[in-house]
Amino acid sequence: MRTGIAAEFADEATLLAAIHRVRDHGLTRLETYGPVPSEAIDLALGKERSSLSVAAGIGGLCGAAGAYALQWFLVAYLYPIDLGGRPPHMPLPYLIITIEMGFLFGAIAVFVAFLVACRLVRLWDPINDVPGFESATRDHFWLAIDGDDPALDRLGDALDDAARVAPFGGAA
Amino acid sequence: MKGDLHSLVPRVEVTRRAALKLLATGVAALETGCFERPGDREIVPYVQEPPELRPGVTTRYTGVLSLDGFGYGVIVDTHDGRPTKLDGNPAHPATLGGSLPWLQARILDLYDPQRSREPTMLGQPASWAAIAAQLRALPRGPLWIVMPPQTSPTIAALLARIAARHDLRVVTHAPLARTAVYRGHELVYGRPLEQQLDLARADVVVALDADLLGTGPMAAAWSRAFASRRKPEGGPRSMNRLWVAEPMQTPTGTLADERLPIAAGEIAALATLIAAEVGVALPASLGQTAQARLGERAASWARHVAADLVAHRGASAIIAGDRQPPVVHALARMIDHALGNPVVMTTPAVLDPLPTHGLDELASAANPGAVLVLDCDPLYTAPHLHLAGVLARSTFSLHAGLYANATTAACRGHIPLAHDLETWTDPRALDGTLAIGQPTIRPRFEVASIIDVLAELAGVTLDARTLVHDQLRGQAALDVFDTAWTTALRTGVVAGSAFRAETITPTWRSPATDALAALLAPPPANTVEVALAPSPALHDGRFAPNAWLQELPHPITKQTWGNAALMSRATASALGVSNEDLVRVRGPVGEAVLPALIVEGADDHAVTIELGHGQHGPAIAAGIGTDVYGLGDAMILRATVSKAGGTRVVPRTQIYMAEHGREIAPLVTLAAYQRDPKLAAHLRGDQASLLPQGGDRFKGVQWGMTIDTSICSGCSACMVACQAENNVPTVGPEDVAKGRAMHWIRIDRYIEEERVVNEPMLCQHCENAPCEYVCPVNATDHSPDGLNEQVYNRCVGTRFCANNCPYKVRRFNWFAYEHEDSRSLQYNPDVTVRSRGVMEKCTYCVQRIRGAEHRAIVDHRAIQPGEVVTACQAACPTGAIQFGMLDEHDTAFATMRASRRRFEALHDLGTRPRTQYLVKVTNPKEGA
Amino acid sequence: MSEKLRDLHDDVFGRMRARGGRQWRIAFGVCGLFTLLLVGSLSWTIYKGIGVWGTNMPAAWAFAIINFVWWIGIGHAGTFISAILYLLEQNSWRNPISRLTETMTIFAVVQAGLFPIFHLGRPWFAYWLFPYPDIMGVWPNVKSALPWDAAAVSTYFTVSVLFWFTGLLPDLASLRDHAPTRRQRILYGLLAMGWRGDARSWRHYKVTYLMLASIAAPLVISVHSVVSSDFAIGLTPGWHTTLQPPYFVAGAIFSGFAMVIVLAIPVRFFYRLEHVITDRVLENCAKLMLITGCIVAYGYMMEHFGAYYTGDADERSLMFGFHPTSIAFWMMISCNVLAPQVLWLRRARRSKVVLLIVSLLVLLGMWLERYVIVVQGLLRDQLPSAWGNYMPTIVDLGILAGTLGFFGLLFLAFLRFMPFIPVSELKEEAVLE
Amino acid sequence: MRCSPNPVALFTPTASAVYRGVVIGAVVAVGAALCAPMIYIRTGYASGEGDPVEQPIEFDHRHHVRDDGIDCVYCHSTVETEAYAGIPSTERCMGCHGQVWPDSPETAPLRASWETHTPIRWKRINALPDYVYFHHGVHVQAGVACASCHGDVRNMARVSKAHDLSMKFCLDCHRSTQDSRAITHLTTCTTCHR
Repeated sequence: MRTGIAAEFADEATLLAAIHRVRDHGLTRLETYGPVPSEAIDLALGKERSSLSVAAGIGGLCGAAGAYALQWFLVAYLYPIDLGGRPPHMPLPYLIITIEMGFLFGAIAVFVAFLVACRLVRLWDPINDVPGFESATRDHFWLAIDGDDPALDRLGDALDDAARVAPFGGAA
Repeated sequence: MKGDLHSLVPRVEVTRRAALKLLATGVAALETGCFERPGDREIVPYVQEPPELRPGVTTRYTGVLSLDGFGYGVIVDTHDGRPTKLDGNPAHPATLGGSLPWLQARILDLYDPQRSREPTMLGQPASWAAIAAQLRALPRGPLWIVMPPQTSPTIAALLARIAARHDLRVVTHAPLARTAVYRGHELVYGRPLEQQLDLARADVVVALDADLLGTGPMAAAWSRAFASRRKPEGGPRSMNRLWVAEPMQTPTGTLADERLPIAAGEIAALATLIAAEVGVALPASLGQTAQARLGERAASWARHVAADLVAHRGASAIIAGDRQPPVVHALARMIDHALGNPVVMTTPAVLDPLPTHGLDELASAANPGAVLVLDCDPLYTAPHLHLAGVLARSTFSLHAGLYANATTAACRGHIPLAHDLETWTDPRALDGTLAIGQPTIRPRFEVASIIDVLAELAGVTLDARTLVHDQLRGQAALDVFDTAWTTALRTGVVAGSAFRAETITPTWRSPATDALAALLAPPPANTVEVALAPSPALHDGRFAPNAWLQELPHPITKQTWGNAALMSRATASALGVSNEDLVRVRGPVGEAVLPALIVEGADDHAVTIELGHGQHGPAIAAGIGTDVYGLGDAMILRATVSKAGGTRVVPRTQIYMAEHGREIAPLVTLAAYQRDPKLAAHLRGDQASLLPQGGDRFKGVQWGMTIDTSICSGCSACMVACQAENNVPTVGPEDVAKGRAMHWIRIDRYIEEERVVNEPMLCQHCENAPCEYVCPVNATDHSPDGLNEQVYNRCVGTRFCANNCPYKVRRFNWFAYEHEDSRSLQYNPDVTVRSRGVMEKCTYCVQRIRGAEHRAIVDHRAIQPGEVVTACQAACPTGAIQFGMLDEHDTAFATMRASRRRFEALHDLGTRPRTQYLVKVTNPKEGA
Repeated sequence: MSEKLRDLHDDVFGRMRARGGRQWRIAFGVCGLFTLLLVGSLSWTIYKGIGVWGTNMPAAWAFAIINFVWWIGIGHAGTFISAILYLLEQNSWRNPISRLTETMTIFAVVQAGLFPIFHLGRPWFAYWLFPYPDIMGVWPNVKSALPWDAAAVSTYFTVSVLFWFTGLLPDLASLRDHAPTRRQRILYGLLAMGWRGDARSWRHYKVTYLMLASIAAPLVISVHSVVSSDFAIGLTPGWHTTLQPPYFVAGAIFSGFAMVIVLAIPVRFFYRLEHVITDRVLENCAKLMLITGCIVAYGYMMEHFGAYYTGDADERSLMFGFHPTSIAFWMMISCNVLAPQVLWLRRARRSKVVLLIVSLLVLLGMWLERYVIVVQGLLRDQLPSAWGNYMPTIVDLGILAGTLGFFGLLFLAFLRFMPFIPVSELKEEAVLE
Repeated sequence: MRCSPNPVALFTPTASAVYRGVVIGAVVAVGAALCAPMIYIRTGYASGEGDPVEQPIEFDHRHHVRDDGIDCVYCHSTVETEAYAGIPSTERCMGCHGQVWPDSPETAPLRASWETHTPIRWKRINALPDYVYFHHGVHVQAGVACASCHGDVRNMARVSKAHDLSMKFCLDCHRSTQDSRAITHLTTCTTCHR
């Protein structure tokens, strides 16, 4: 079970400072929590931009290709019914549903990927047990240091100007 | 074919009916692709297989229908013992294979749940046996029989035998009887005679207030003969000329080359003038009075007619309408005589052409004794005589009718009358030809035919079949006669039974002069002419219970479910009324209030109202339209018409009758067509298209239809035929008014000024059909033989196809219209009965096409030209509708398809319709 | 800074939490009644057949399709605001109303979605429009515009819901952590699916939101273009024109903004949110309404010019003749073309009363536009013999009123139980300032 | 030091797991609900394939066809020419059974039918919906064997449905007679639907 130390900060600035100190001390397994997204924090944590857009792209392409193939298979191959002399395989009308399905599957793909990547559909996390953690969705910022961080013992005073420091997930 | 069907109990019908029911209730489960489980249905085979009946195979019998005594030979299609469809019998002189709306619709009466179902006596259920006993036991003494004109020799014989037992007084009563014709002929020939027209020989036809192609005992046959002379492509004499003078436009009027709107009361004057012009020896004074009475237009019209007649001596025909007074008919014959036309006069087919007893006699009879009213409704058709009184005074009174009507209530007894297809009859056609009517189904309840009733009165114990058989047999030896009898039944006519022509010439006598002088006297001031007319659908009202006929759009006004005061635009504005405003008509006897309807081409001095509406029952006829029998006891009345205030909806299937600048129904004169035969070229042929055209899309047999608008009179027989063949429902006045009529074929009528075109409009079976590609579920698509297919069981009812059909021939089942009562017995088992929520439309009678294909496969042969005949084509009396294979040769269809008059409706849309039309060509007289 | 966030959080959540009280309950009750009317009318239709509507031949489509197009159109402004304005970085005036309008979109599409199904002659076979493996071996016809509709509308609906739900997550999380009662917190917790606001999630969130926005943006354009092809692929005069798609899209956004204003003004009044949904927000909506209105006017012009220029007899008589629908046409012109012109005046754009009136007129006008488009062409088709008239029945009106009620019902419920102002987005803005 | 669990913690780890299960389960369930009917309709249970139905007379095709070698057409007399194959009339049965088994209990109902002139009400095994028009004659003429739709009736004690007779079943056969899937007179709608 995941364990670690959680520290609450009044605002983003103090959090950023703390992150820098903690990282100077060689700690790497960090995660922050806050009411708003912040590129500064990502920068401090040294994280790259998310690559979920790929999911959208793949999903979209698969959806579109599948839709066109299905239309051709059903309408032009399986039962090529004569409708007012229109040729069985008629790309122009096929394209409309193709495009729509591209959008649909792109959207669904990126959303599912989002749920997975964020490890959502998960109501409880050890850190939820930290008293006062709710402030993370209101106004405060939290820094969580993973319990199995090899450099945990070198933490020292890094978290001194935290509003509060608490361990989570059983023993620390 | 064997005649007597009584041994054949249609057992398979059980499963058929169950099947139809099952479908009619639209079992969704079936359609979603669920299955019927084994054992859900039964198979009920015969105990003994009837010799001539095979399950699911159409068997045809000959039959005869009677109307006002005259016989109309028909072919009866039966499915598993159920008659489902009627068509004219090509061998019978009155139809020559053609149909009239009522003829097609009679099949529905057979299964009509409104029919009276049991004999009653004094309001109590009785049995035919009991009533028959009473008839046999009638005391000798006065016996009145009121019935329509009869032509049957069997009936004649029976009447003779009755006369021997009783003080018999036969009152021949029919509002539309042709008595005036016989009286007229009596005036000039000395005795009542019938004229036998041969329109095929006439170069000039003059119709004086006569709808000879629309109504009357020979309408179908005459239409065919007339149409045979309307072929612009033929030689110089291939196209006759039709002059029509009439107060209201009729089907005949729509085909007129020269038409004169004129009050029916003025026709006498017109005829007089024509007669004078062609040299009939009349007192000069008459000519002047006529001249004086007619307007300038009418007078000059008459002179043109006369000139044309003289120019075609010996090759013309003058026909006066049945409702015209006798002397006009006398004049017509004198004109014929003066022109040396080959007039064929015969003895009339009706038993007493000049009724010896009138209804009024009966009405005033102090103690009438026994009164029998057979197959008519005098209380409704002659209200001014108040016959209820005399019926009450009678010692015995019986009404025999298909339905319980106004007269039934006034009589003590009532016996359901047998439908023509339920009994044996032997009526004559107008030309005297005998036809033997055989029953094609066992009556579903206790009925008696007129012959049965008369037989009881005559004390004869033989059944109708024996009576008819023996009557025809006469003294002939049985073995000899048998073949004759069988032939008569198989062909539907008794060979050589037509009357011989009399050699007799007309002479003008003084009574005629007096009658004419009286007619030419000026009409009473401040009155307007109200001309009563037969309803093209309901005749004199006897067909009012028939939903098909009630919902049949009027050929001219397109009105359904009711009648109206038909008047010209000028008359209407003079009265200060417009369409659907109520007007009050005060006739010499009674008055009536009904909606006004403006008709282009009506005369400004006459209001026309059709008879047969406003009955008190049965169910669907009740309260539909307005009864005008009470206005007076003549067909042409002087009356006062005034605005009544208020309106009544007139359900019409077509409201806009102008072309609005679109080239939809072209019309040219013969001269113009001969000058420029290519004048339709721009209305047919290919259009530029982005879609691949032709290719190998259409392989093998290709179907198509061509309709000649030159000879379509708009009679609408095709509409009813289609309804009968394809299980097309009726929807009732409210839905018709909403625009929900279901007819698969309709007759579009375009009229601007004098130019009228009847354009039958049905599915055009476009090769590039706009309806097909918009259907999301492939419920309508195209077959390799060029049919636009409609798959009811696949249809979800988006109605996109209807929106996208520029011809607007698609029909939608807004409600569950299908019958579940006895009318479902009439359903054609080869056509799906559509349930609620699906689209339907003309299929080119695909069931007949596929049926023919199957027969061809079974016989290992190809389909023959003319093998497939659509219902509308079969019904069309003029042969305006022709259907066939595009690669046919030397058939009527091929000839029409090859015509240079051929055009495609809405050609510019590039739909490439398979149904195509021929431009209407008229043959007006130069300078007229 | 954290004070700023705290104040924003407490202030906005506090006001949203403010119970609607009696007004809310009354409004909800009224909408409930109309919803029952909808249920009743539709049940009656299913029971008797669509003959109970005014539709006929030639007007085989009428109220149902009109309402469908009208509701879909209204459904456009939502995604337009939340997606297109998001991509154009108009957050300053987009954020305050984005949630309201997305919700409006979803509920409007729900109303629209009813019609294509219930207008069928046999609604129970509606699923035949989708390619499922049946045992008949027959498939939908994708050359017809109706399967395009089915695809476009369902796609638009799904994407809108995903977009909307993604945006909701952080606010649902806030409610989970700060709602007053434990029951509410558990319920919101279930909806929040465990959102914790960790940096990783925020990173993915930003990209996902951007992706959904950039997918939704073209959909806004595509959906009504596809809907317009229901008419554009037809032969019917007045339908058969390439003008339809842009003309329809403009009209849709036009009516959409009208509905946004109609909803935003009372909301900000009853919830005292004038400082969040500021006058500037409304004014910008008004401006967009004015612009799209002008595009629509241009559409009318081109429609008539086209009829004149092509010289097609049917088109001409349709555009320039007098018809049963001509009154509707001139009402439409005055509502859609004349009325919005007052918005050139700043004072008009600033006056809530004027905005409300103009917006209501526009909504009416856009309904009339669809009426004219759908019915007029059908009543005056190529064959004069088939010309007819159309009169809606009480059931038609019941269904239209019913959908309005059902829409209101859903919207009121949303106001009551959901964060209808995207607080987290406001916070983000605040931080950036 | 031990960390005391948050007193106000909303969810426990178990709750979280259950929740996830429910969400995923719901998605799966919806999918299953959509597929179920499509699978069901393809089962013999739905079509009633192979379940013999009790008939008013214990008629055994094996004796008549296999043992006595009577040709199908002898009883189903119109099968080669007409739409309906034709179910033999009581008269036809009596033709033989007047002499053969004249008083066996099996043929008692037959005699009853003959004497009382009331038809035998057989149960229909192979039924098509009413909007489907099937013509036996053309199929026989085209060389389609009875068995290809009705199965091996000659070896059936009680007749049972051999195929589901779905539209797909018909189409497969109609297509097999032509080399392409193109629409022909055999695969266009009005071939069967009118």
